[in-house]
Amino acid sequence: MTGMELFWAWVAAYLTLSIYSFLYKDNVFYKIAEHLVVGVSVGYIFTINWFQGLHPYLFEPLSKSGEEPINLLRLIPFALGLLFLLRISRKYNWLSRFTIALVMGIGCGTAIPYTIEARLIEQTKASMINLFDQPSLWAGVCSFIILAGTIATLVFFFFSKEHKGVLGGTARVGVVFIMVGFGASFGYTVMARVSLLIGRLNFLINDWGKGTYHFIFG
Amino acid sequence: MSFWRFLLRMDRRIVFILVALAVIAPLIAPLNLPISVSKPVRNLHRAVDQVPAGGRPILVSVDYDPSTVPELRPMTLAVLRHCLKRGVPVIVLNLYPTGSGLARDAVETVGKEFPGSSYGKDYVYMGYKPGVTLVMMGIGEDFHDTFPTDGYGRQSSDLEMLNGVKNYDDIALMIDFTGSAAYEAWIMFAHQKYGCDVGAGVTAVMASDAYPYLNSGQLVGLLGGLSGAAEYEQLIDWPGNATIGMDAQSVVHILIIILIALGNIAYFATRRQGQTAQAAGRERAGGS
Amino acid sequence: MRRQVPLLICFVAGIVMLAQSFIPPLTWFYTNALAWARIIACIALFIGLISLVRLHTTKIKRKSANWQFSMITLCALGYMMLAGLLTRYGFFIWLHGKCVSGSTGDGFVTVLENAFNFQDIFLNVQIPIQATMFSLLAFYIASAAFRAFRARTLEATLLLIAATIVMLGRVPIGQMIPGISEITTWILDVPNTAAKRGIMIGVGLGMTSTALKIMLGIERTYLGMKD
Amino acid sequence: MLTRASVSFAGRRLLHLSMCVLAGSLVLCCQALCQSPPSDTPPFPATNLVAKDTPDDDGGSITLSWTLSADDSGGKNDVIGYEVRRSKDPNGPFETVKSVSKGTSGVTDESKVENDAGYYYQVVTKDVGSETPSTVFGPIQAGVQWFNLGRLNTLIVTLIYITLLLYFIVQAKKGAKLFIRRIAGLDALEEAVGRATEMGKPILYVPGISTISDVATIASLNILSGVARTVAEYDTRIIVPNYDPIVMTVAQEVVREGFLAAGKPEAYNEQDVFYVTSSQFPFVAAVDGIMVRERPATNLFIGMFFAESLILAETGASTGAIQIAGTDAVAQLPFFIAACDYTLIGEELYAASAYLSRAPLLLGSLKGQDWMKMFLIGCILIGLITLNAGYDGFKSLFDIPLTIFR
Repeated sequence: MTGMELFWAWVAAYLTLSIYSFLYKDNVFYKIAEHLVVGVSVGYIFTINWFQGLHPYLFEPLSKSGEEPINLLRLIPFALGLLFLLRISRKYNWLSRFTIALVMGIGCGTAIPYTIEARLIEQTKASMINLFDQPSLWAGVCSFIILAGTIATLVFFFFSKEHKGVLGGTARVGVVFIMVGFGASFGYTVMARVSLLIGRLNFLINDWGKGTYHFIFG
Repeated sequence: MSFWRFLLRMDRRIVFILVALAVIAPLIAPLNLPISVSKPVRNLHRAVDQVPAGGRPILVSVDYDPSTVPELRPMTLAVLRHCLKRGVPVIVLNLYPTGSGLARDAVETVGKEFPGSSYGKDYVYMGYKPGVTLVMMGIGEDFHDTFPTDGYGRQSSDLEMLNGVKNYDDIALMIDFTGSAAYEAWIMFAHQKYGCDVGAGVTAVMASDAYPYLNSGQLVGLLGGLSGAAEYEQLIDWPGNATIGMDAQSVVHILIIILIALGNIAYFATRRQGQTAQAAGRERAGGS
Repeated sequence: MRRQVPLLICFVAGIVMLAQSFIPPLTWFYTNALAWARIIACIALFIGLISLVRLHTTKIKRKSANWQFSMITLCALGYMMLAGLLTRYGFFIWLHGKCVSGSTGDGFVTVLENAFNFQDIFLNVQIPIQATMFSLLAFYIASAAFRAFRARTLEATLLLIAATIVMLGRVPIGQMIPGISEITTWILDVPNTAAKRGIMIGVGLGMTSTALKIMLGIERTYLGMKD
Repeated sequence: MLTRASVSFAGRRLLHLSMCVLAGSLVLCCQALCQSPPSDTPPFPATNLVAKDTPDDDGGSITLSWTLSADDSGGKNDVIGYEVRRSKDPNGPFETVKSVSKGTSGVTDESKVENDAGYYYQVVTKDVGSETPSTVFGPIQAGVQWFNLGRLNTLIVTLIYITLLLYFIVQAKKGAKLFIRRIAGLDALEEAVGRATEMGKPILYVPGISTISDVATIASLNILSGVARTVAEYDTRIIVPNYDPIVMTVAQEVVREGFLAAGKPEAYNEQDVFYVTSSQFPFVAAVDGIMVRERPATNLFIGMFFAESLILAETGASTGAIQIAGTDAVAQLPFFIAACDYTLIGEELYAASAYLSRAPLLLGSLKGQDWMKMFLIGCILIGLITLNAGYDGFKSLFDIPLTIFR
């Protein structure tokens, strides 16, 4: 470990401990780390935006480089971007709506077929199972439970009818499935989260602690 | 205030301290909780165990990068320890540039743990060699041609344990530690082409993909993720980071379950004491 | 003009995007729309920057609570932007080194690249803080379980039982209970799949309907109500 | 012009070297070849090469498929890969357009394919020492399709859904009576705002950490509009930290309009709707800071959330705030359910706008959603019955892409 590496390991360790101090209560160390990382992250994003966004998507297509012809069409989003910047003007800020409307329209139009395919058609298809063509009777029963649970969960999301009678009963079964599913997801996630903590402790002990020890005592 | 009521109003920071202790305590004082060993791990252990001491070496390829270190480093160390403990010579190499520092680190860490064993006689580090499949094939043709020098720039011919190593015939077992599909390449070359036994250590996510090779006998054994590493450590009776990690996992999981149980007992106990549902219902473990 | 034109833009853009997924020759629009949206998002960041800087300068000017820390944010922001811009192409060299040849990318490292410690700061300030924030979840998942998993109702009881079983089934010590691994797998594969699938279909319906209402201008709160 | 290779090379199989070469990088293997060429016999060729215009695209693409060489995963098992070669002349010269690893029996050629030009293709099977070309297939032309038949089912479902939505929206416009079931989380909204007013504390609204093109974010902004109006009526302060600059702009607009609608435009403070950072955990660090310092009486986390959901909700819970969350991120719902007082689950998030405003048009679309649900459940049941009766044609209507026309 070089002196410079050691320095950065200390910075990282100091910041790591600053964040953990928040678990006790808000304090000056946490505030420093928090304000620092907000500034650093926005600065970093700004740079990424510039070199990996504006540069390849706007500056390069508009300037002559390589064999690609100049793409004047890119002036349109550029102009729309500038319209968006008019947000800061009191008089013309309504012009920024053109840009917002375009982005929203693109987003919604793209989302509709994609959502219908991925969330409606695919999931509907996945629910159609041949209950008898299963490796075992139990597997068939499980497939049926999945099917019944899917339908019951869907019924829970009926909004235009009061949940009474058969509808209410089915919706309640749906809630049972939802809760068991959520409990399972919760329990399943614990291990991954604990691993993150172990990872940070490993950093503190091995990279920082042992690194410092070896730097001083060789 | 009764114990149960204290529990219900307990400051969440007590929970935080308990979690921190549950993770740190096994690091300081390993619990070595019993771990049931699965068959693929046992098979790999047996394969290593059956290699005669001082005879043909075991070839270990360390092909992981920093992102999979938490899972793969413990198992690499466990296998290296097993070899050195038994006096089986090991050749360590590395096929991916991002892992060269990690491979060297693993060799040196374990090497220091066995002052009785010496570099060049009991273990060697051949360093990073570009070419992946090319290297695998090269070992099959002529080991010394492929690795004229070791990872520190020494002549391979000067290293005692490499004298008898010509190709895969002189290697007892090959084990690959990887977070990618590199082990498949080792199966294809070392095993299919040159008939060397191959074992692998992979991440937990990849383990399921590797099972078919196990069933077909193309892999003699398999370590999967932190738990696989912990099982191997159990078998060689050398609890290391994986056992500690799994200890920590077990302890935290059990801690949370106990907390849930206590919370519920407290909830029902205080309710029976005539607490209104309102008081119990709005409890917030939050302090400050 | 102020209301109708944006609504029209939104409708036309939506229809074109919808159509391109069924009419292959129109995919040209999609490819371009992606690039356009990206450019707009990049330019929009300037508005974010202005908002951030304004907020913190106001705090400093008014000496409102914790104003000193706002200086840290502004200094860090200014330094990173400057360092990032000044080491422009060096930055790419760095990325190349990190992505392609990993830790041994020393050959690519130039003096220019790390003249301002741009990537050192990213790697040793932002990354550790991010990782540590993320790891707070280990604590919070425990405190949330303790506080919330009370068998008050049938639903809450099911939630806590399922969570407990799966937690046990995930660790070696729990796996010693006979049958726990099988039950864990079953819960994850059967009721969990059913619930997720049902929610997914519902979400799909809600999303599509909302998207359509936006396109048709039925849902137009994003434009403001009056003008 | 369909020429199919069907040549037998049985006589050549004299040597059986148990060689197996990995499907790795062809280049590397070629290097190996240069270093020490092993003695070898050429592999069996790939057979049944067929090329066709890639369906449902805008041209510039040809799809090829072939039967693997007998030495690929069989025979000598020494194939390392295939090279796809192309020419405008059946006699060549052929140029390599694509190299694939062994075990691959099809590719799509998109390398500068001109529409309506005739191409001839050949697949060359390679092993370490030699190569064997297949018979030539061609000519084949790439063309533009005007409709993506593979998405016909998507189009039909889309049209059915749009029709249902529009029908009920029109019905609602005509004044049909529409019911909507209770959604507890939304009923609690007003109470939560009232509580903040009583305590003289602000309300925190986090519209998720996604962009404006995420429909969940839009749904969140619709809810924000209702919340902002209530907040203005109650004279409470609302804090909206943002992850995305465009979302921030819209949020500012929405909150300002809310105050305007409540007749209190002067109470709106633009600096309360602000941008923090577009980086996940730094954003969370800042919002955590706001929660413990400003101590909002009510926290609303509505929109798209990822792993940070629990960090936000637990920090909020520690300050004693009432918390209402809403997201369609299925993976995060368990954590919101555990740590918040009320949670809008999945589709409830999208129903919120209608629920809060009770605008007939929006309520109409909710009814349309319910009918679509019934339609899908019906499809599932029909599929189930037909499938279990041994007919899988109905299920195949739901294939993506739809292949029944191919």
